[in-house]
Amino acid sequence: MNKVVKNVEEALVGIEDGMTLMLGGFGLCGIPENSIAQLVKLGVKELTCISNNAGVDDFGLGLLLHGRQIKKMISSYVGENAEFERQMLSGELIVDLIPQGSLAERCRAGGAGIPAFFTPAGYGTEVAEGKEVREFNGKPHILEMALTADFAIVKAWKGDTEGNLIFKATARNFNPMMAMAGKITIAEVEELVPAGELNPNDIHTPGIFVQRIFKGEKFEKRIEQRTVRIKN
Amino acid sequence: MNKVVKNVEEALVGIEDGMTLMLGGFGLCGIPENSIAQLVKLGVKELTCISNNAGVDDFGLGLLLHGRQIKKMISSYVGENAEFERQMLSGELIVDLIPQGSLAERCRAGGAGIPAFFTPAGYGTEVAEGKEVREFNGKPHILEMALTADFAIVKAWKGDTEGNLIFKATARNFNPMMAMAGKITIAEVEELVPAGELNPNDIHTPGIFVQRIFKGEKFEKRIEQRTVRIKN
Amino acid sequence: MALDKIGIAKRIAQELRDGWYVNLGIGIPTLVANYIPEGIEVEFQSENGVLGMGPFPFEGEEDADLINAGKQTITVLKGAAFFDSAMSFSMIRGQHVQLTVLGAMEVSQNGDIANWKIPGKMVKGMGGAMDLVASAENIIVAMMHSNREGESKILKKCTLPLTGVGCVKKIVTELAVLEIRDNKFYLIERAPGVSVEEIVSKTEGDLVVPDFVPEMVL
Amino acid sequence: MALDKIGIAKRIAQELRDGWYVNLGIGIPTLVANYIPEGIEVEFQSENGVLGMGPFPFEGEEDADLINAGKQTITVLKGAAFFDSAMSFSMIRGQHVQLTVLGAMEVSQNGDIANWKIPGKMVKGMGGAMDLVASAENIIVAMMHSNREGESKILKKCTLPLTGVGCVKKIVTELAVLEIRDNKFYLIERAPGVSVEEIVSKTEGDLVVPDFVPEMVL
Repeated sequence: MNKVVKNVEEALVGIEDGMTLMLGGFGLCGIPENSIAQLVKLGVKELTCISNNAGVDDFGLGLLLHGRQIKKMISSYVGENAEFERQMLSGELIVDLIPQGSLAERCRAGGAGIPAFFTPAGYGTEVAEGKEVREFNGKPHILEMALTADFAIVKAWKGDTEGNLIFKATARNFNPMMAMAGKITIAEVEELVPAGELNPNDIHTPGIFVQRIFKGEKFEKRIEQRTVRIKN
Repeated sequence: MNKVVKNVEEALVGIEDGMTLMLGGFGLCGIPENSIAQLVKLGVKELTCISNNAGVDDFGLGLLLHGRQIKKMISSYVGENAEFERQMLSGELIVDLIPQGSLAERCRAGGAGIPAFFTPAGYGTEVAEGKEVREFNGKPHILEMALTADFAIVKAWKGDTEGNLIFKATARNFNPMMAMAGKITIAEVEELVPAGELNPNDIHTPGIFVQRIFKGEKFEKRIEQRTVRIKN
Repeated sequence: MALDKIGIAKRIAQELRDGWYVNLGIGIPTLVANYIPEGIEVEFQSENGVLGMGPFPFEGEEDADLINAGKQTITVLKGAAFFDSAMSFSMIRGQHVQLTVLGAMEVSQNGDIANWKIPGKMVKGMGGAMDLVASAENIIVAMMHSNREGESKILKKCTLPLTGVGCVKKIVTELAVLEIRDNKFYLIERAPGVSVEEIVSKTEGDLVVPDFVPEMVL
Repeated sequence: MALDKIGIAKRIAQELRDGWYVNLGIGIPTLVANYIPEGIEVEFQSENGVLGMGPFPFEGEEDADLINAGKQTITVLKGAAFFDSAMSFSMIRGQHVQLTVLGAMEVSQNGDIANWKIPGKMVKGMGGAMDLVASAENIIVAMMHSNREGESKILKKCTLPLTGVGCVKKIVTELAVLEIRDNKFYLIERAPGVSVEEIVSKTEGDLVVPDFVPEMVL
């Protein structure tokens, strides 16, 4: 089952104005850089983007914000992006802020056929407004709904022609759950290998969740906060 | 954080009559054999056992059934065990049969702090009796509750002193979710290695879920259905 | 002549489409893997945690840690993946599996299926069947038209405890291919040499029979 | 004298116990990792998907794929594990993490905490904070007693949008260690050289002051 597409152009065919996209990554770590660049090029607009962060001003989803391609962001943390804050406070951008754990679980639920689940996160806060509250074991929980997307775009370290994916270190983050929740899931990978080269025990995202896979042309992998020790 | 205990005797300290245990495995594949043998030896009774299967007559949980140590089984499939069927049909054994996917998800939920979730599995059947029904996207779902246990006993291929676990092939099955859902989780492993020898990218169950780990003395690994091709 | 198990499996195999992920139940469904049509690629998912199941191992190469949902020793093909049971049923519940083939004791004309329990007699448990039938958009049931006593298992209403409601759309038996629509069975094909009359007589549920009923081509 | 950030971190580090898994928030909480008491072992969880976080990398050894929840480059210790965000919050929500240390803009005497939003001014988002405070049994808040305008942040009632309700049990500020019980703040320790009067004057919420208030030993 060969899911390989030639390049990012071919990978993103079918993405249209007004669609809902999930994009993996935490901060700038593990984001599908090549696909984001292509989304800028395509100029698709009125997007709803589900992604933990909104990138920074000049990288990641910040690039799409800059071009006003995003109508609505569903995220947990957007603190590193001045343009984002400006668009949000001015009302140009609709923002749905979700606790990080609920965001991860709602994506997983969307992929796993669980339409809704109870979580304690957000009880008694703005996040709980309009949501059902129920006590379990004496503790109040709120009902959260699954999230899905027209396209999920993820970034993996290694992938094979069957769509199996392996992520590296903390670049895994939201990618596996989003891969599950896309009607069509696109994976851009650093290394693309023939089926059989990845150990079946080590696969993080089984290929069944991935419809298209391609080797990204280049990965800049920007670091947001370079913190180091000095060698004595 | 050294979680290593000397042997199975030390590993199972604290398991008492009337407790709820989760035991990993699918059929006889990936079951904690050494711990089951020790449970027989300890003679603890009135147990509630959560395990996908009930073993066969003379291996796996069948050994505990034989000694009437189990009061209640929570399983999805018990078809390979005559003694089980006898005890159940005679009413000596309480049996709660649960769809396999719901069983897996309920264990995960128990470990993940999700007290309840909706699933379509079992709607309109005996399994749905007494459970809340709600429609999502035009399809009826039932509300299922999380499962937890006093002790979860799992079997892994490799483990390290921090409790990190790697399972082999389909011996993974229920083990990772049960490891999450035990108040105390005990892992018996085939190979026990120092921290640092397992690749952090390849861990299936992070050590945070495991309180005690030991190298099993011997693994018989019985095969339930030996099916082979003949070489020409 | 009525089909044997292999015949049923062969007919079901014709329903496979290129690129599909398929879950095969225990028994006749398992045999379907042996008759994949030329030129298409499908991948088999087993709910105990494997994608990319291959044939049985050669003698002496069995691995106790590598089995299918029927607890049979198996092998895997290149590009396989292992995963836990929660992930496995995420695939199933999340409708990532394009086709589910499973056996049944009874099917009714509204698409209900019963295959896990005979009260007071036999209780094996539902295993993954309830998750599969509640989730799959595309279910084919492989079954015998009648039980050992000659009573039809293709019914107006199931008599046994249900596994799922209104979920079955297609049935392949030793006699016929049936589809379920509008609360009726539709006769689509008959086994080679089997008469429409025989099928009608062995079907308790309401059966719509077109003027011409083609024979299966196996 | 009031503590600096390092002093607050050092005092919080005294609360660590051998064998604990600990989640440290951004800012002062991150510093706690530098002052683990002798003879105990704790392991740090970062909600973006790592257990067994180590110190910052040496210059030139940074890996863009290895960061903490504050997006800082990190290293891992032997025995570390990586996992996805759903697994990470399973650890948090499932109460497998024994201690959570995080910052706050306001805390109220019933244990409410606000740290994610100033309406109309600043909206960074809650990140993982709502999951952490709703789940953790053991939360320590590291914060300044007052804001830049000199207004107390230790309040009868929070004025900002809440992050969680009734969840904070202990607070360490530059002036004091406070505990929350029965809808009141209890003064447990004061920073070296800081007077009880100063703490009382800077605490807007109801504060219970015992006859003797020991100084912190750092």
